[in-house]
Amino acid sequence: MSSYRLPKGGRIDRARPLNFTFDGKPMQGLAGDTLASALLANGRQLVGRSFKYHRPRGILTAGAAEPNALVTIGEGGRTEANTRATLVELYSGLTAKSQNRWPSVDFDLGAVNSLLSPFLGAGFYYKTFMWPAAFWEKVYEPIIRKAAGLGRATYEPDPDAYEKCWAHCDLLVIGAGPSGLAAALTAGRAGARVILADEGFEPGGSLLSETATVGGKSAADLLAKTLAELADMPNVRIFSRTTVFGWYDGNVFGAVESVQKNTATVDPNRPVERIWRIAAKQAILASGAEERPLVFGGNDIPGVMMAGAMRSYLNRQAIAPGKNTVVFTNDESGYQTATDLEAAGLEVAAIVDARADGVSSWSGRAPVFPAALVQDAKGGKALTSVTVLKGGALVTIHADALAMSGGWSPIIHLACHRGAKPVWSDAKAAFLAPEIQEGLTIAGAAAGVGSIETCLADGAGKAASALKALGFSNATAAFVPVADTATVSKPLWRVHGSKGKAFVDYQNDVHLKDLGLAVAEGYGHVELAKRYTTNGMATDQGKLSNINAIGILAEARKVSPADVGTTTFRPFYTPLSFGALTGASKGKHFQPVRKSPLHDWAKKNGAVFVETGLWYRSSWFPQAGETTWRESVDREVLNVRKNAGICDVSTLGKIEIFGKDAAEFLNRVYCNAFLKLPVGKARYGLMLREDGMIYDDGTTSRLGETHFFMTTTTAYAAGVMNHLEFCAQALWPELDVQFASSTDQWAQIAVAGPKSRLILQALVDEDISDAAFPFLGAKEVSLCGGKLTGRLFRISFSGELAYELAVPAGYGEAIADAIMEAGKPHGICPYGVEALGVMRIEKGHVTHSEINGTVIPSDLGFAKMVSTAKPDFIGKAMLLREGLTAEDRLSLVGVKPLDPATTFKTGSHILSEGAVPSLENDQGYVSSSCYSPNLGSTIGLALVKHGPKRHGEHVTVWNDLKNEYTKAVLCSPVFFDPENGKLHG
Amino acid sequence: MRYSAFSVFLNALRGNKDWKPAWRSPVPKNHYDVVIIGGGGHGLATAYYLAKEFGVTNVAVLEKGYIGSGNVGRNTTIIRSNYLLQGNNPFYELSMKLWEGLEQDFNFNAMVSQRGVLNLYHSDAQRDAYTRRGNAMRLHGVDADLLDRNTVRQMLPFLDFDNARFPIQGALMQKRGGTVRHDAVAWGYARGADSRGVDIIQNCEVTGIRRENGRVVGVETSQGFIGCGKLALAAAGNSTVVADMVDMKLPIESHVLQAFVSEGLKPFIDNVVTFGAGHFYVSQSDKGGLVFGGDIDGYNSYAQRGNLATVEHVAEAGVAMIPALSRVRVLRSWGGVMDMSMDGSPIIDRTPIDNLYLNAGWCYGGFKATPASGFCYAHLIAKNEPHETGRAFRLDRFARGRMIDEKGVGSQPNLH
Amino acid sequence: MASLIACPHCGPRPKEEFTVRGDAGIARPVPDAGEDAWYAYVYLRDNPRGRHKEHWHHTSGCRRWLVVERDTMTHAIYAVSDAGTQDASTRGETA
Amino acid sequence: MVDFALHHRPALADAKSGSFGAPSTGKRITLAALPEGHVLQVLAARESGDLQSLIPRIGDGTHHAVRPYGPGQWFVIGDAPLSAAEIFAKTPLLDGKASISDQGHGRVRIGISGWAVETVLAKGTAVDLAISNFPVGHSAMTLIGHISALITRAGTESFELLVLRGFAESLWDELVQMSLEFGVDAHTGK
Repeated sequence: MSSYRLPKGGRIDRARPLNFTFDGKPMQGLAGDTLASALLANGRQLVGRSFKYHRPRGILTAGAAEPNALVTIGEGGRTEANTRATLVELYSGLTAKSQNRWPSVDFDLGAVNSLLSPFLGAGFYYKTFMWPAAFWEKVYEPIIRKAAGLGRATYEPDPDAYEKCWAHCDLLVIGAGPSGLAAALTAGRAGARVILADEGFEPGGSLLSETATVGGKSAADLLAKTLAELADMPNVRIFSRTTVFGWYDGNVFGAVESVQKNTATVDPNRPVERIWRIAAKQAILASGAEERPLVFGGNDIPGVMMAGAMRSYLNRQAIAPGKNTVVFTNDESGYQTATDLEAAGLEVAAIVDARADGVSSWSGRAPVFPAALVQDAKGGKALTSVTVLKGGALVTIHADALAMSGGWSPIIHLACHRGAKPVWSDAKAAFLAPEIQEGLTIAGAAAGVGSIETCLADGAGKAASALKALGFSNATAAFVPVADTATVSKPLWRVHGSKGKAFVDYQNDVHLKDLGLAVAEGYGHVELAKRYTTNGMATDQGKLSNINAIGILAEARKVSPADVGTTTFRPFYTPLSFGALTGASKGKHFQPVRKSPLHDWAKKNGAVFVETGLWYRSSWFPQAGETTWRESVDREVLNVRKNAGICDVSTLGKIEIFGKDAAEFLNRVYCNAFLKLPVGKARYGLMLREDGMIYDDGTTSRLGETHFFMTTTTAYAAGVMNHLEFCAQALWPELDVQFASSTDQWAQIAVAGPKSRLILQALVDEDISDAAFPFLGAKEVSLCGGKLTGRLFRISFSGELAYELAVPAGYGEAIADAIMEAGKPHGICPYGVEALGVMRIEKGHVTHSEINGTVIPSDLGFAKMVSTAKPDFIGKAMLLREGLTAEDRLSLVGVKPLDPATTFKTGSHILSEGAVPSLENDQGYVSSSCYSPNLGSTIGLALVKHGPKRHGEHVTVWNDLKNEYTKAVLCSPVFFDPENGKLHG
Repeated sequence: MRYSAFSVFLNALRGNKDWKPAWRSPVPKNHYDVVIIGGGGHGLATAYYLAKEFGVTNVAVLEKGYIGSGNVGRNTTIIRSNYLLQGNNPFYELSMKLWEGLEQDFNFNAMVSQRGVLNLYHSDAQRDAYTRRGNAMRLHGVDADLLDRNTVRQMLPFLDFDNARFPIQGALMQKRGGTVRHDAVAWGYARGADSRGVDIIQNCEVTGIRRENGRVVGVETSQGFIGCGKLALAAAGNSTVVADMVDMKLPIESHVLQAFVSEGLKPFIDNVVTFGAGHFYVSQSDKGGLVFGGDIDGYNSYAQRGNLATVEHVAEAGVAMIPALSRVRVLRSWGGVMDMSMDGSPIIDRTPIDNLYLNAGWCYGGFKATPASGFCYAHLIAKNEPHETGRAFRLDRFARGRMIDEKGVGSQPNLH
Repeated sequence: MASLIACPHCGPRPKEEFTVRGDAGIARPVPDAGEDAWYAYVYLRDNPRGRHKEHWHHTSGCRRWLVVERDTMTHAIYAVSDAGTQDASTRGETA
Repeated sequence: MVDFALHHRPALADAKSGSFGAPSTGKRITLAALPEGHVLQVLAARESGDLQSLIPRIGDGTHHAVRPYGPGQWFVIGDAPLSAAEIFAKTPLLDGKASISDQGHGRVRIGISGWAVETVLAKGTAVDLAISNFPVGHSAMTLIGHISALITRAGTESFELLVLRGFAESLWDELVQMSLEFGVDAHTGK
């Protein structure tokens, strides 16, 4: 016989049936069920298969520690593998499937592994599968991988939303059991901002399944009254279905709220899960205790269940575990289960109490066997009997359910996330965490406190103390202290003499002998044993198995559990979905979008955009009839060189620099001189890192005696701003200099080409003739008859007569339109960053393709820009090192194919003609390349050993990745208009 | 006892009662020719190669905890030799070659799995950088392939090709890259070294370094004084702590790097894949867990634990790369302490102090280097002469301006 | 490190708002301090296990550079102050 | 000389406008693109002393016109656009103790209000916005999700955000998304 629903009792709503399926079979549960309780109500005890031996497994617990009842729930993109049936709140339309079985959970061929188990002991795979060497990847590993793993994840994207929030409170209470409720009540009454978080869908913890009275009241009444009072307090927030998963520095707690995991119809306006980062001034950890399994043969057969879980299913969901239950206990809680089973009219075949002395005053019907042990549980897919050793003799008792309790372990996971080490307490027979750490106090069963009454008092008292420390002088404990009468039994780590496999880590199939083997082979350290046997590494993270493993290792090594110690508790307390951790930052929203003020102008002119950092920049502007990007880019380049073009350069970093020491400051952050830059002039500057490498380049203009305007590259805008602020605030706080980022203030428009002056003059009120506004001029200008003030710079990246005009961003589109209008008779065209790139390569101008963090000014032909006269600038001292002055440094050259019909790509390496390809013979690499329509050839910039001395040398441009080996010649990096005639035109 | 399918079979028949410890637990001797501080991957590999290749067997490895308790047991198990620069590229390729024969060499199955490493690129600039890198690899005979978007899509159709903020354009692939069962590397080297006479001494914390006439003569430890002819540091994230004992400042900062594993899944992803538009990389262990990580947390730390913001950052990048990860649950995160050097490349060198050798600065890439690091370090210690392949990893390269800076970010370790 | 850093100007803020640069314990040498001093400044680090001063920039807040003194073992923060208010002697040993 | 109407393009011209999310619950969020008036970034010169009384001189006198965001740093905000000349004319009011950077186009104001406004913003910022901690008139520069913005409390249930122009649309989208559970009316003024 198997489990079933009792006709009355429980906290379920019998008027609200919920339909669901398991392995395709329709079933019905009730509101108030978990998936686990609903499966039990339907008589389904075998729900999964174990990892290695594919053993049939049932439901062992009623909570987060469940190692066996893992199922796959949901469909399509909502498929969730490895879901604990014990934590799933049942909903109508839920679909669940068993895992790690083929063809079915009832008949699983993988179970053959169980027969091979003598050969599959701990670490067997380290000792074999080595021959022949090639077989590992081809044969052995694929088989092992297919057999391993649990559920199958979907490849479909998740259709649902997630989000992340911050919350702030004076007191965070973790766990809404007796001690947590008492803590929250105490803090709430004191007026503190309280957050009470609990993983269950109903707050209450152990009160939900308690049948005994608490302080003369029924547990249910106490719970209802407390929750009602808390609900009325505006300063208390109760987060149900919320698991606090980690304790982080700064007393920030991570929690995950299951917002819509209890429904088949998801409201798209709300997330399915929500991460809370809770900044708490103080926290009370009231996470309770976990019941320890007992380690005896067949302790994994479906029908064997933790005593507390059995009690919880019985009292919360009115589930009978079977017709005939044996209780195997090393603790009082087995008797509580027996009491409630009998009260529900169920048969308890026997209470097998491992203790000789601590046996309770039992007044129920079942016989009690003191100092007895269940040696083996028998059965295949369901329990049929147990073998009990009592008084030196073995007796067989027929039973279809077995409740076991090995005692209780405080749940101290979170309290150990920040380095605290658990300490073994002989008195409590448990590992305890430090009860008070900065910002966190452990209360109730998590601190090893026993009865409900004492937990209430402990939670209340500790909350009052924590609040007093925060200045809530009125904090008064909501419950008064009572004496703790709970007894602690000597732990029973294992039963000797079992015939069957006695499991320690259920999910990973680590059994007693595996741990023995680990000790014998020198892996007896608790961490080594874990890693060698995989004990504690399953999805439950050793919640049930770790403590027994420690006890067993201690016995084997003949030391105390204190000497064995624990493995490290690490976040997360329970597994956490990627989706929750990601929140809303997914797909197109992975990162924010930054748009140029000319974005829509570019769009209406047909731009193709490219992601550049967070920006979208216009790459090229295809026109009707153009079929490839190259056609468009070639046209744009030729047109700019012939007529004029307009390009959006708004994404360049722009920084306003103020202060009476601004010039001195710039003189120190650039390697070239800035002190005497005249007002109205722009200058190209190189900014080095302290190690001498070029950090960024750009132009800086002096707009006033104490006002400069710096431009940076798009990619380094934020970094340069941080760097300037560092230099000003941390290095030279004595300088009077301030910065304002004005990147977004200005739409910046490059107008380039021989007709650019003509075009711009139509908008600019002042005279911009060469005489009035020569190369490197920079000034504020009046536009369109005084309608607007902008800034005009005569600078050029294209090598053409060119300007950059900055106008307030909101007018950018209007001005760009006006320039296009004015330029129409002169053949103006918009051009994108691709054409800009071609023109800058033609001119030998460098970008971050060359300024790659490993070049110094002289590598790029900028040796003369490095001021020798200045006493100090960032990077000066380190430039003198031997490696930075060496002859053979890679330095800038041009490169072009000997046959213009051939081509090469950026990233190709340079080899001397005829040299054997090898790293030793590597001469450098192509840093930038493009097709130059002006030269009718591919051209490139390259960084090559002894570069400038090798103009004219024939080389091979080597791109083995593309089987492209191009004969080429090294040359000057300036391919076009080397005399700069056009620039000054 | 030699490990084989046959030995497993025989022992099983005898009830698995005859297995012997994989390594001894000796009482330290008074003096060793070489004492290695650090029983991690590099320290154990050094001892192994000292004994096996250079005949130096009077060696002790001192480990303050249990062997493999440092970074060899806390990494994401990836091996690869896809390096750009001359100093690094041949070294990591030597390491790859050693990985390829390792298990047969030390008779321990470390599950070296050459399943391919793909570095995704999302822009022309990244493609160009990978072209340069892939060609540098090819120049040294290392396998490298530049895959286009369609090829990557055929291999990994579940990456986000359709809705991504930074669309995938292609990948640089090293087919010979892959993963290794990390703990097994420490155990295999330990067993191999032990069987050749090396003493592995656990729970032995070095508390001081004794010098006489400027020369190192031994170490003070929690198990007493141990004399040595040569002292070799292989303390990874704790290198500074040990160097401080001889007042030697290092170009190193210790940083925390987090790694993660998901719940066990049936085969989901075959290769190692790194995201190019954020900090994320992933592979799947033979047990089924997705093993993944991102960037270092960015601040000095000796605590083996990290920060929630970094966890979120990694998850965001993960879902950006593989949207289906959304419903996969992360089981555990942990942290390791990285010895971040000032150029992102390691140091294997003598020190200004006689008889003191340094192996450090592995940043977050020490695991894949383990065999070559052990081999080159053993060479240096045994012959007092750097191995040709590790010659560039000099301690004085910063002062000389000979940095090996793959990322080009200079002397700021949290950017490497 | 903490998940929250108490900016002296803005109050407690999460790590995401900050950019960390590194060791704040060494002062930039004078220009002619010599190559050893410069090498030490640019490349050598105290890297203590314990109390440590670092430069953090409140990038998404007040944009001030801060000196955060914290413990590299426990991640406890002892003090946070504005980098601009450090006098030369507390900026580190001068060359 | 080109002659044309100097058309101003609002930063949020293309942003989502309309009603989104849950049907009305009485807890709806209102998002509004506020006038692109003037935004003056004021930076105190070194050792210029306490400028608290000086800064309001360049404001328009409205409530919360002056929004400090760090030592010696303020935004001064008003609905009326100011020309370069008008801003320049304000400089002497600061007695040379501070510089003014025109950010009238570089930063955009978004109003957000409603019963659940604190809850919505807590999805983005780690600043504790409880009114006891963040009273009316208080400002803080902070991250909202991945985007930096200046938050100012304008009323018990209303805030103003000041964000870089290039990010304005992205932030707007995020705010709409964050508000869906309460329902949101987004007014770009289009």
